[in-house]
Amino acid sequence: MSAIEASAQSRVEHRAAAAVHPPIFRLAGVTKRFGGVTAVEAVDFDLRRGEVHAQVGENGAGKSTLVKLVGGLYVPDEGRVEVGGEVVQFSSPRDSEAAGIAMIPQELDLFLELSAAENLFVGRRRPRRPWGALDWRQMEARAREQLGALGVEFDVEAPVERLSMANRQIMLIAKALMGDAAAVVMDEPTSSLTEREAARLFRIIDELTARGVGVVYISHRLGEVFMVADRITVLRDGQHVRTAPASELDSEEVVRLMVGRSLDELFSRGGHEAGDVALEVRGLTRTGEFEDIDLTVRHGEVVGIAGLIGAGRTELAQTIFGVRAAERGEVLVDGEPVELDSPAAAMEAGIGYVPEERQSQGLVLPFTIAANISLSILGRLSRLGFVASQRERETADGFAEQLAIRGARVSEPVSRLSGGNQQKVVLAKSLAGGPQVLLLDEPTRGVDVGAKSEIYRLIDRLASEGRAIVLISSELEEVLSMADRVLVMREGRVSAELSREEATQERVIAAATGVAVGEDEGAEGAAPAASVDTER
Amino acid sequence: GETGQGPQQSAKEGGKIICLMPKLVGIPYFEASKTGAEEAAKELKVELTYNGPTEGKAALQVEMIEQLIQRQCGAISVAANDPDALAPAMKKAKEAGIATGAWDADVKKDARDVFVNQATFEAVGKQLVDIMSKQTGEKGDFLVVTGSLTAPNQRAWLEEMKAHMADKYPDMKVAAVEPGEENLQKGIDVTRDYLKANPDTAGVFGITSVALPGAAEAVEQAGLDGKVKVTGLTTPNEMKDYIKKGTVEEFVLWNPVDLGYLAVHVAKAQLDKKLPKSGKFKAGRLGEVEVVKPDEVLLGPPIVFNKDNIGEYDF
Amino acid sequence: MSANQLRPLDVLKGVRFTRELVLLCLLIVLVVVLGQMSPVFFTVGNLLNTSRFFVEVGLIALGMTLIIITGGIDLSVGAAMALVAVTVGLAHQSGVPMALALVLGLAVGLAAGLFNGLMITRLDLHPLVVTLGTFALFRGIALGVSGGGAVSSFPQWFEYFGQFYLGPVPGQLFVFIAAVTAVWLLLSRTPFGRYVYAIGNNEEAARFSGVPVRRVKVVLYTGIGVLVSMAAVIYTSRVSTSRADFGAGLELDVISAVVLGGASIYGGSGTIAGTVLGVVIIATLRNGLSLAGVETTWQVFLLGVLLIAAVFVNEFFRRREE
Amino acid sequence: MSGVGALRSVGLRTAPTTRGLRRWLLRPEAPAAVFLVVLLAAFSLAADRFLTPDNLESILVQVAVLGIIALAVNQVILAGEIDISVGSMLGLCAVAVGTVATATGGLLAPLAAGVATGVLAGAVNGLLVTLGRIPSIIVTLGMLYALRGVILLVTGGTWITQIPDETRVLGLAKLAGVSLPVFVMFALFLIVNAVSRNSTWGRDVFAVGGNRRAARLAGLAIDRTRLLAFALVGAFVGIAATIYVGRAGSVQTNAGEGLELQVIAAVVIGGTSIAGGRGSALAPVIGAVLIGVILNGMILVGVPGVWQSAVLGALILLAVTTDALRRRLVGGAA
Ligand SMILES: Nc1ncnc2c1ncn2[C@@H]1O[C@H](COP(=O)(O)OP(=O)(O)OP(=O)(O)O)[C@@H](O)[C@H]1O
Ligand SMILES: Nc1ncnc2c1ncn2[C@@H]1O[C@H](COP(=O)(O)OP(=O)(O)OP(=O)(O)O)[C@@H](O)[C@H]1O
Ligand SMILES: [Mg+2]
Ligand SMILES: [Mg+2]
Repeated sequence: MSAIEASAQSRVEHRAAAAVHPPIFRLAGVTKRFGGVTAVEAVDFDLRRGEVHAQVGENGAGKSTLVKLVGGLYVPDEGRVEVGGEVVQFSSPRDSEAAGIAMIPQELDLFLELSAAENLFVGRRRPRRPWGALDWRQMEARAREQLGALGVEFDVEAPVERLSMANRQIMLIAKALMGDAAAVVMDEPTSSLTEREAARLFRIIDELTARGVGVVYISHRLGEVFMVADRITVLRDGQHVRTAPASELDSEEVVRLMVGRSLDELFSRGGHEAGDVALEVRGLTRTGEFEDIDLTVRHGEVVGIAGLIGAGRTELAQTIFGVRAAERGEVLVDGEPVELDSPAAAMEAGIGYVPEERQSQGLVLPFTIAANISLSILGRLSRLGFVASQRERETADGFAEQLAIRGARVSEPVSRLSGGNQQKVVLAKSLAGGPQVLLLDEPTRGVDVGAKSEIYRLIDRLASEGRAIVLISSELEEVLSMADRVLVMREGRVSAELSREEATQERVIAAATGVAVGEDEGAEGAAPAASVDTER
Repeated sequence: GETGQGPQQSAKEGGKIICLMPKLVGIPYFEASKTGAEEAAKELKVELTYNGPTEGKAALQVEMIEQLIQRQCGAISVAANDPDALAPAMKKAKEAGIATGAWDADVKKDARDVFVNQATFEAVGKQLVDIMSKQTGEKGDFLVVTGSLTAPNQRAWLEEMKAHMADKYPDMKVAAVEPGEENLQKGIDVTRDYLKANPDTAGVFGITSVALPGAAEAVEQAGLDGKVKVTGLTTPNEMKDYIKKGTVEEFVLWNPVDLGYLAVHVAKAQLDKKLPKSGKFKAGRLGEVEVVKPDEVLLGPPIVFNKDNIGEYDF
Repeated sequence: MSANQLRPLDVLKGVRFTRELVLLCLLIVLVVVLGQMSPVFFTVGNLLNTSRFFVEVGLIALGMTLIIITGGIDLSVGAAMALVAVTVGLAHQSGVPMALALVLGLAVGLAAGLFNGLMITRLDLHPLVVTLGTFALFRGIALGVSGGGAVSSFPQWFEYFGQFYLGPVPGQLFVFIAAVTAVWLLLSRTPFGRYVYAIGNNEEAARFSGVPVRRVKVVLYTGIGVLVSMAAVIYTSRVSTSRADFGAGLELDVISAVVLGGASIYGGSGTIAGTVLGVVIIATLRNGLSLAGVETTWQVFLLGVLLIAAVFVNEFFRRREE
Repeated sequence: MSGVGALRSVGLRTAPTTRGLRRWLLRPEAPAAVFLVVLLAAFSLAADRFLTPDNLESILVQVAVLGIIALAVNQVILAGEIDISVGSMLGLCAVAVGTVATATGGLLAPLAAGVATGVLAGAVNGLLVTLGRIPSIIVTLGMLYALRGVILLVTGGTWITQIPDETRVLGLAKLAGVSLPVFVMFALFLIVNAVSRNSTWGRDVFAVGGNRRAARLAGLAIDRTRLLAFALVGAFVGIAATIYVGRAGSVQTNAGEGLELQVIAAVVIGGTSIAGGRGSALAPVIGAVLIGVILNGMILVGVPGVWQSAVLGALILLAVTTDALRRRLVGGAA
């Protein structure tokens, strides 16, 4: 048992008493349709004081839609929203916030040009000086304090665009926690976080619930759900399946409810025979981001890359793929050097990349699913210089079936899909070019269990077909179960290379943080947050 | 405006309408011509269309000429923004049997039957230099502020001025030509900046109706009135203040009201096939005007405006 | 009002109000109204002749549509046109054979576009910023090398480019139709066209997908340079003169037509059909109002109001649909 | 409690000594400011009459109209919109100022008339953009034509001349040795700068322009924010028109033609991103002064009239290239 789980245990107990209070808000028989699609149908949902009420369901089950109804982003087509026993009509997020409901949205919507401090205060009452001017110093101090409470520290005066995804996500969490909300809705708050930051979030949730604040928690990581949740609501295809205390459920049961059938054990990869070297990276450097990276991946091998926020994994992958210009070093595929300055050249050489930011880097949202999948291979799909739409459609249909993309036909805009299904489209796009080397950057971010295990199977299949795979993930479990070999990065350098056998949670964390963690598994007296913060 | 006549009516009477096109509408000079043209039309009982583009662009005039051909004007007379650019369109009008003419600014000779000339380039250029020479003792360096560096008539005046200086006043020299871009503020700014850099400039010529008031204003603002002489071409109303204060002693222009008036008279004579090839031509209240060449009617010598006579004019 | 009388909006139910359809209706209404106002408007001769005046704007608008779809803009087209015209004129004047002069003009237009494209992509500058600079630079060079003077003694055969008729049909209309067809195919049927839309909707994702973003942009700006050259040659021939003030204000005419045609200035959407309709509507309006004897002052005012109104109507229908 | 190790090291990646300079270089207007200094030095060397207090002041006087309008348009651009109707708007306001000035004389009445006309026109822009939901480029392009039409229809093409002297003080007079246009421009800059940094509206402008969707989620009054920006442009154009009339002494019907591109040039050369959300109130002032310095310097150096436009264009391109250079050196977004 990990340290995180231990700290969760104690939380659950002191919250048990809270369950008797009347609900903070209640959704009664709400329905929301988008054109022909019914995203949420006649669902009941409530949140009590001091409890964590988790929502689980497959991609597109309607979780985000449901919480947006209390967040003032959507108005239900049918049914009512009640807050404190009274029916309310929210017409904007502001109304909802005024009613004491704070929201951490699934998509990371920030003001990139503004500083972190300012981001926290946009749309809020800002501290002012006696003569009316804004009190920047106080804003910054309060921002630091708020972020400090979440255990992070960075330049709050610098524009948010200079922050990593993880820090941006923490910003949004901090922002939601700033007010004195009676309820906090968290839509996949940990999707960009490593376990360490996630652990801090759980501690915060603990403090919130202790004060009587209710928390709605949406996540695809069932482990987390069982750690934090008091009650769990399962949604499937927009419909309410079951709400029950967490103690009455277990993972298998939840998965069964989610997918409507029972699922085999979460997929885990067996050992594999690796072939010749497929990808070789030598001395790759971008000063300030990563330095002197050497990396070899063989055909049929899955190499996981673990590390903390800002370790430079994304930058490394993007440099290999040619999106960022390398300062020094070289990349070879099957012994042939690759031109390092264009993704087109990388793709030509047989490298594929699944970016970590699905919406901004992976997809052209107004395009159809088919047009997204074919974007990288249009040349090949063309006849006499014109795009052969028949061939394009067939290719897309093939991938849609293979990856079980659900929610829309391939001739519909990709924006109609739920997050997880969008992720599959991104995967399909990088596979379309038939890459020999595949760089996967957080490939299961925001993906439900079902889809996740499909993706794992896919990775396994691709590897057994002889492709070389680099798997960057913040989910340690994922790296450990999928990778043949694990590289750990810290501050832009490879701090450890571990074989499948050597790679344990403790060793990876130790290498990622630069701190030796006691091998003793019983050391949970120290919560993980504390254990890694002893440095410096 | 009352000049935008009902279309049905004009089409029916086709062949009798006189279409007069200024370089552009919405500036005092051509508004003054319009007054004169309307006066003549009333007198002669002909229908008049007075319309031009809102910006002085040849391309827009070409388009409008072609439309006037479609509208079956009896006579088309244009003040050309570009002598060459308008030629094909005017030839087309000629071929369509329309009486063609130019006024104020000519088109290519073979593209029109007659040109109503207010004053030759040579006469204007000489006059400007002569006025300036009197004030500066026949010597000095001069700045010329133009409207646009590409405008054919301004370029022609400039050439004539330079030629006349070289010819008669060897100590006078055009030291710089700055574009005022038909923008009052810009005219003021370039003049001021230039005078700052070249304080011994003897005088400034402003050779458009925007450039001259701009130059005068700049000289006044720089506190150089009296020291730096100013003259040029423009309509008198804008200049009354500067004449009164003495910033500008004299400047030149023909009477644009009379020019519009004459243009309509000439067009009417063309329609009636009564335009003489030489000698004199009777043009209403203007009396006899001269037909200088077989295809050119001259309004008469330009007017020199000064303290004594400026009060008599209102345009 | 009788009960079974159909309300106009009911009749239209089920019809998808695309931007192009709205514009087409607008064009038809315009033609009918203007036809009422002036009897000569509605003659084949006039309608065909009108086309002579929009071909230059139209050609450039085709290129501008693609550029605007990528989220870019080119403000230097008018200045580049002057530069090409002056090049052709001066080359001819200095004794270069006319055919070679035309090739030179084409090369200069291409180079001007290429310069814009390289500045934008290599230095990562916003197209508006770059082309604001070249807006002044290109015209300045044209003015400087020509000294402001005009060239007008072109050989007889040069007139064919802008003054040729095949029966009643002006020659440049064929050029325009050919260009429209080519650009339409390029935009709607080829990978390149797809790239253009991808860049406009999400440049980063396009880059991550291996779209050669920079190359596409360079091609687009160079391409509009070529279209500008063609327009400059046709125009120079039409008015049989070349001067450095040609094409002043052309950029706004072109952009007006393109945005009226429905291309989003924020990038991502727009069609060739829309742009062609935008070009034709503005030309028709100008022609018709002139023929009806409406003063140019009013025309300017009406053009502005129409621009706003057309987009407003379109928005109205779009929102109704949602 | 200390932060995550890796995060801390991010801070350490830049040497502490360069931090202040780096910070400053990251400011949007830094490249233009650097280029301005270079240009000032170059012109001073090339023309000995350039670097005199008198000449420098007159440059500022000359760019006052441009600078004041650019200050307001900068807010519109920051809010993610654009206004290209300012040229015609200036013409219309000048007509209003001139008409009232010749009728009543005095300064306040014409100024009020100019500002009221401007605010009205700006509000029409703003309402069409916010309520009409028409893209601002189309609204203001339409208004560029429509307002020019209105000017011609109202004036019938005649100039307004003989503006009384008391109306012209805003263009001509000096206060404590400083010309009023300069004074007004800097006063307005200080106000806009303070508002931009220290008021809710000022900050909302950045948020609305930076990320419209997030602004909506944060419950910002997006429409009101933009409407105010458009109205501000009107008000500033009204003030600028009064200065314009004061300096010119009469009102031409084509006053302000082509100004819109100059204004946008001033804003973007100064360093405000045309895409919105990124920039500062100082940017338009620096941009306007840069343009003024180029125009003035060229004449003092003696660049022939026909080559001035080419030199202006080349220098503008050089100025924006400085920004590209900065990005190479210290990073930051385009
Ligand atoms: N704005 C929208 N327009 C059209 N359809 C939508 C829209 N938002 C959501 N949907 C559809 O509603 C359904 C529910 O989507 P929702 O985002 O609520 O799923 P989710 O459970 O949050 O999924 P995920 O776990 O992938 O985030 C999906 O089928 C989705 O395609
Ligand atoms: N000067 C800086 N100021 C602030 N942040 C910086 C700076 N330089 C780099 N960073 C941040 O550090 C991060 C580098 O790490 P990167 O995002 O590649 O890490 P990663 O291991 O992929 O982590 P993640 O899991 O967040 O993707 C960058 O994303 C960037 O936001
Ligand atoms: Mg969701
Ligand atoms: Mg990453």
